[in-house]
Amino acid sequence: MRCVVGVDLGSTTTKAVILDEQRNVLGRGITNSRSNYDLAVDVARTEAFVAARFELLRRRVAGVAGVAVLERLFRAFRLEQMLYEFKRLHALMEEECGRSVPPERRRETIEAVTEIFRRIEAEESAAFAQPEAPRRSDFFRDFAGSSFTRIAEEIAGPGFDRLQGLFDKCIILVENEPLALGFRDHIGAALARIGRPPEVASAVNEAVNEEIPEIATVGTGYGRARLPFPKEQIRSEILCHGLGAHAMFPDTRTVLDIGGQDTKAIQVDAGGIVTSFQMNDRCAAGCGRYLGYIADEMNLGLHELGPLAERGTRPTRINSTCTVFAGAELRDRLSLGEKREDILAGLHRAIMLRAMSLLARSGGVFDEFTFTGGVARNPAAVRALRALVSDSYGERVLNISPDSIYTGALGAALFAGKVAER
Amino acid sequence: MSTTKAGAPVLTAGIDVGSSAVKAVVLASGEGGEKILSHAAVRIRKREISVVIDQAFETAVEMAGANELHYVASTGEGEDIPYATGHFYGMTTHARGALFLEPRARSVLDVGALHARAVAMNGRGRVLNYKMTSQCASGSGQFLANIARYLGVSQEDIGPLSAQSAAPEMVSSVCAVLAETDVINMVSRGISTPDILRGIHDSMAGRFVRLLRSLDVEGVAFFSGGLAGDVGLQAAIRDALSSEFLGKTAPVELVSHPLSVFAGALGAALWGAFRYRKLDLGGAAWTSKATA
Amino acid sequence: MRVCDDLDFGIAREWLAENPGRKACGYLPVYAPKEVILASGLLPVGIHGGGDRLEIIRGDAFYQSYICHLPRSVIELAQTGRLDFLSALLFPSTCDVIRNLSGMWKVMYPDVVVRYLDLPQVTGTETGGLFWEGEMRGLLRDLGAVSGRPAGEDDIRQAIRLCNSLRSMVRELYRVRRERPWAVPTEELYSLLRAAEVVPVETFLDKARAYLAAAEEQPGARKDKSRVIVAGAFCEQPPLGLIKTIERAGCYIVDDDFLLGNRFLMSDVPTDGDPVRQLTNALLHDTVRSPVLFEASQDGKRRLMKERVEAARADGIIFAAASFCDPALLDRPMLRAGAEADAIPCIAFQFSENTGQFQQFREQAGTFADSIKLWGDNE
Amino acid sequence: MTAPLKDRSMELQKQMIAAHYKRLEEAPNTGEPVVYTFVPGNLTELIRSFDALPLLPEINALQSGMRGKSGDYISVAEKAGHSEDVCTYVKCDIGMLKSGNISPIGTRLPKPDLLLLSYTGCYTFMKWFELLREEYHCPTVFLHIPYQGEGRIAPEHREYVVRQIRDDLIPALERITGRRYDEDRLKESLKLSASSEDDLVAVLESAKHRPSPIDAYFGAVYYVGPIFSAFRGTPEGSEYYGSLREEVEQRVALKLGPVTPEGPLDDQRYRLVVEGPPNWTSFRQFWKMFTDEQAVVVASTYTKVGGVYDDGFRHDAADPLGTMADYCGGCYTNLNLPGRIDMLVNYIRDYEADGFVINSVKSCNSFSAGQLLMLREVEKRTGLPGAFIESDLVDPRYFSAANIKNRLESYLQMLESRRSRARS
Ligand SMILES: Nc1ncnc2c1ncn2[C@@H]1O[C@H](COP(=O)(O)OP(=O)(O)O)[C@@H](O)[C@H]1O
Ligand SMILES: Nc1ncnc2c1ncn2[C@@H]1O[C@H](COP(=O)(O)OP(=O)(O)O)[C@@H](O)[C@H]1O
Ligand code: SF4
Ligand code: SF4
Ligand code: SF4
Repeated sequence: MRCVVGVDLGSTTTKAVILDEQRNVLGRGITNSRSNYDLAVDVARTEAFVAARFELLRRRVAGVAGVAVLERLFRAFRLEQMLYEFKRLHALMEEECGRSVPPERRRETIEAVTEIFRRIEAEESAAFAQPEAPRRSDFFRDFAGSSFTRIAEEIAGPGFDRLQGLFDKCIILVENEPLALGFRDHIGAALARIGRPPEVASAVNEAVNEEIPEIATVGTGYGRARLPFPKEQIRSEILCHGLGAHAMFPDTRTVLDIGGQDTKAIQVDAGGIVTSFQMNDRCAAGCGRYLGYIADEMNLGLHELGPLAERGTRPTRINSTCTVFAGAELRDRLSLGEKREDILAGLHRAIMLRAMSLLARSGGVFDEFTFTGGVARNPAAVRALRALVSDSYGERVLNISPDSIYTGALGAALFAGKVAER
Repeated sequence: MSTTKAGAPVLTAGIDVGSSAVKAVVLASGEGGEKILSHAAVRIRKREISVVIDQAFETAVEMAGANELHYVASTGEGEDIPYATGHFYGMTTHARGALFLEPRARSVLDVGALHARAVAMNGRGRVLNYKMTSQCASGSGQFLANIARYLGVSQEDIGPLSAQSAAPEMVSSVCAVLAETDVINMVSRGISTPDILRGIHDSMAGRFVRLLRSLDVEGVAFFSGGLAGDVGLQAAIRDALSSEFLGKTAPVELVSHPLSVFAGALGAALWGAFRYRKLDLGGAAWTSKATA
Repeated sequence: MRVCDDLDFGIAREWLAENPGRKACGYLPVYAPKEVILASGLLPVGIHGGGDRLEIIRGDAFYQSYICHLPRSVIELAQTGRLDFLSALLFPSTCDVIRNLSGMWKVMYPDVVVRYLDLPQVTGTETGGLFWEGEMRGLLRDLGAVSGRPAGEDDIRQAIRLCNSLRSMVRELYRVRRERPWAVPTEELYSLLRAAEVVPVETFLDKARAYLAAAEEQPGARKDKSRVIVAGAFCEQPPLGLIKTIERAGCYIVDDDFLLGNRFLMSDVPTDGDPVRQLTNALLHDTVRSPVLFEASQDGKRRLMKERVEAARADGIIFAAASFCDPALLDRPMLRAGAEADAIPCIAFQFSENTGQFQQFREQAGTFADSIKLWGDNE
Repeated sequence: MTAPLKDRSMELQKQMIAAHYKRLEEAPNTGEPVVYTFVPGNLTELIRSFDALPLLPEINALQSGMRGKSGDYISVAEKAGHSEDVCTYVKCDIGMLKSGNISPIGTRLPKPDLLLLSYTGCYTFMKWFELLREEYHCPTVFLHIPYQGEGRIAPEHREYVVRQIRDDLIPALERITGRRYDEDRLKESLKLSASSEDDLVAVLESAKHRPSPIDAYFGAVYYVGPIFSAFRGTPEGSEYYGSLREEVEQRVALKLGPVTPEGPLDDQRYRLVVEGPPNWTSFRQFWKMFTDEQAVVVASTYTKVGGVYDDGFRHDAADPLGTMADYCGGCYTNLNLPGRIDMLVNYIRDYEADGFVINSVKSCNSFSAGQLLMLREVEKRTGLPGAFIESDLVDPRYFSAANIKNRLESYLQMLESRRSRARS
């Protein structure tokens, strides 16, 4: 199976998409961006290939074995991967204890660390036994952090800050190590964990051995200039978002992408070719980071912010443009007794108002309209956008895909397809 | 109702309501000059502001052991404090407080949680000119606090850590929020915490020096506000002052004081005493519940 | 609701509904000859931006971030259909932004009669007079065509009379505020004058008389505040919140540039003789000195603020210009240098019509008032 | 073969400019009167007919920008109370003045004997000279050029300008120079102007060839230098344009592209039209972004701010005052917005451009206010997408190379993908 790959090196997340010979999506991978761009790309790509092999597996055996067993295998695979990462993190933390924890505290710290990881492992295994997988972040950094912090709080008391510090230091080390996270690395253990059901075991062997040559790769995104690719394998993220959105929703004419650090409004023609675009940058107000900052201010997870804001009935008018000032305004208003939901709704509306300006500058909102980027996962943002668009432009079909964060990478992969055809 | 006996010191309080903390000072002014009786600062965090104001005020009054005050002066966001006698605005009070803490000062650099401003004044504390940052938080105290939180460094440690830096790492992003990404990258590139902090201090210092320079000040500049106690930032500003404009502009000496963060509250208390005498108000403006 | 918050121009629309067949003619800041509009039988409507209540969604599509706020809110008003009751729109030569907006209007709203109006920059009676008289007659012709009732001399005289009463009422309001600012807070005065831009002149005169009578009856109490002139906001208007902020921070506003067009001509225009010529003469020789007109006298800019401070018995000046407003901002250093040479205290800041946060302004205006209060008589 | 020829016009221009600055420096000694005036609507022939020397503050500002001096000057002006928001040409000029008034090439600049404010298409001019008058306390003549609000120069407006020149300006020039108005001399000069204008138009229109022998924006700002500043209607000016035309015609014959700082650009992938002034502080870097992508500019509006000649207007010696009035009224900055849109649309069609780029500068309301509508309209009328770039004239703080490069690159890739689809 010859494939092509698109990589989108974003400011906050790095995404990879693999397409098969028919240009259908074979696999997607995502990780958080980090200073070691090559590593971020590797991780995203590895993830995408894992997904691709599972997809091949599904194509091969779903009919005979059923999807449930495949799903189970996949969860087992994830668990193995994760335990491996936790193990590595654990080892690093012990080493770090030896270096930076004062000798008189060292023993108790190491014990606490060991206990935390023991509990994490137990929790994860218990979760695996549940029929439903818990919903959580895609990133090891995030879910490891939340488990670790929670347990550390439970057991450590006054030693909590030290543990937290250790974690902060070591999570960065783990993230910047080339870890073995590939299909071949963990599929064996995963298969063993689910008891090697015969209907998949041999297919797994074949899947492990199947060659998936990567015949072309195209990179895009904020960090694309730092990718080790020749110039003809780099495409502007604008073009990739346009083409990616077109591939997902062929009737799309307008695309709004709100990522972590920039916002783009793009118009495409019937062939997915960009006809006009506008973008903003250098200021967090109006980007995903704005909402991230607000979530931090309120000690909420990003995924909790939207649902809470959705409960607001009368969005507050936010006066500050700057993210930091908006954070302060939020605090002021809360202390004045304004409703949290309404303020949050107002903040979501504020970010969307800025997007509306950008859309207007790029030419307006045409049918169909597609919203992509990480912020499209936020339901309150979507709601505010929908309301503003219909107020100013009338009814428009608004497309949102659960995979919208991969739009840029998908576009890049399609360009890779074109490169491959030459 | 009691009145001041002739010759008895005038007791005044200054309350400075900021965006992150409330500061209060109680002051006695008499024949022999002015004396700070007490000072208290309370962080607002996410609490109701009036509660924090009362707490800061009551703590300072209690520490001073004052039963009555002749003038309660508010400053900062404290315009609506019900028991205040009068209000003075931030730059007026910082200038006055600065002059008290450092009589040679002819300008003030005030850096708080969300704002930074430079004020030029004369030898009697009159504001002659000023310049403040716009509604963009790049380089503000809050920005630094956010980064410190990310780095797991406590407020008190920022300065000393920054002072250890050997090779400061410049932050490239101007935005206070997006600079976090830079910092994340630095951490993972293995840049040491001191070097990161000093890099941020340097970029802030550049802004502050531009503010000061735009007023054409010379001589002693007093550093007030919550960030004035940050020795790393002090060093960065001093370096920026001495290197950047060498030969082109007059030398400026930056001076800080342990009570820098109280400069506004102190200035308010001083002005309160001045107005009390000038307007010949007489009587007490505030009496403690215990006495009343 | 205050009239200046009515983004839909309800009163003008009502007037049009009550007067079938009549039309409305808008004008942008600063100055357009209202006499010509009235004489042509049109309802003059001042378009002074969208203030702080209008959310800008499409307006930003037309302007970069480094252009002042006024034109984008005007476009927002138009794009949301709020200006569709205007049959003609006049664009005075206030600055290049408004000048270019006239061309944009031609492209976007071809059904509206759009006129760009030069100002009397050359005041020689021969050259400038001929030119300006020609402009005025051209405008009479064009607006006559819009209304279908070209103005005769008597119509013009009648309109001059009406505008004279308008102007003298504005002068009276300013006089009373100058004398008893505690009785006529600028917040109220401004709202009243803002209404004058969108309601028929007679309606305004009635309101203003009532207001003055009420102010007379309830004189309010004088407070220990500084008297200031707020200069520089002649085109884009500050949000009402800013005016309030200045007044609450210890200042009485005793003179200003807000809605400057309503007193662009400083005295009554004579109603005898050829009315067009009279209007021309007034424009050449009786206009208020402002950033939009070339200052002919060498040190006129240097003296201007001192003269205004003396006339208003002000303690100091607040230069409040709209962000990115070239005319105001380029004038400021000259005016300020003049004022400072005369030891008049000054401060300067920039705003935009939709500014929602006033903390910074309060600090600045308050510190300014403090310094006048604390030092006024000692230094 | 072409190299020596190219060098000749460049060399000539360098010499002319250096000589002019030298002469200005000497003016206080030689007693030659100095008249400050602006590029749009400059009356060089008239000024020179009084043996006075024109000095153009905008040219000083842009030269200071190119030579890396503007940043400091701007901060001097801002310290003196100028806002960050206003035109940086003005601030650069004021800053230069306050820093000793040394010209960009290092000579001393003389004080003006007259400020000739030809108020053509820019409001800021008025403020600029009010500001300079504060420093120099010298006579100022205000020449009011009515804007082409209706898209044409009305006969009464022309008459108004003629009257001002005749009744106000000429007497003022007579007063300050002590010379009488010499119409014959003026006419001679106007004849030379017309011939240089012919040459310039031929040079600019050579861009209709493929490959284009010139870059009609980055290259052409040099070509218009003499005619925009002090040399229209002078023998040196004529000589310069004669030899420039010769060089360009040679390149056409040899089918060569322009020579850019990065070398010859013979292989041209994109033909672009540009609206708006260039950025001067990073001029070369900006140009390189175009040449790196093999993009050549075939027509620009900026090269018309000192006069629009490709519509056939030439200075006409037969009617000296009238022709000057027409010239002033016709400068690009005095055109209304629909007129500017027409011009761009025509350029795109006549020069067979693949696309167009608007460089919007923060400084200039005259240019920038309305450019976003121009973008939409031109896109609509030509069916071609346009690119919108933001920078500034001489404020180095407003040139974000990464940003501009990103936009330009994305834009050209977009043109490319349209093209490859059209092919397939
Ligand atoms: N589950 C989620 N819920 C809400 N918002 C999210 C979620 N996941 C990501 N985001 C938002 O998306 C942003 C990142 O978007 P992304 O398109 O990946 O950016 P980039 O391509 O710049 O890295 C984050 O800043 C965050 O605000
Ligand atoms: N020791 C310290 N070192 C560094 N920053 C400090 C220190 N103490 C307080 N701060 C910072 O100072 C700011 C508060 O300063 P302050 O002048 O009180 O501001 P405001 O008046 O706006 O509340 C906060 O951002 C806080 O994080
Ligand atoms: S305004 Fe706020 S969000 Fe925007 S750049 Fe400044 S600090 Fe960042
Ligand atoms: S606010 Fe200033 S720049 Fe804006 S339109 Fe009015 S006069 Fe022009
Ligand atoms: S505003 Fe524009 S035309 Fe006017 S001086 Fe500045 S750059 Fe030149």
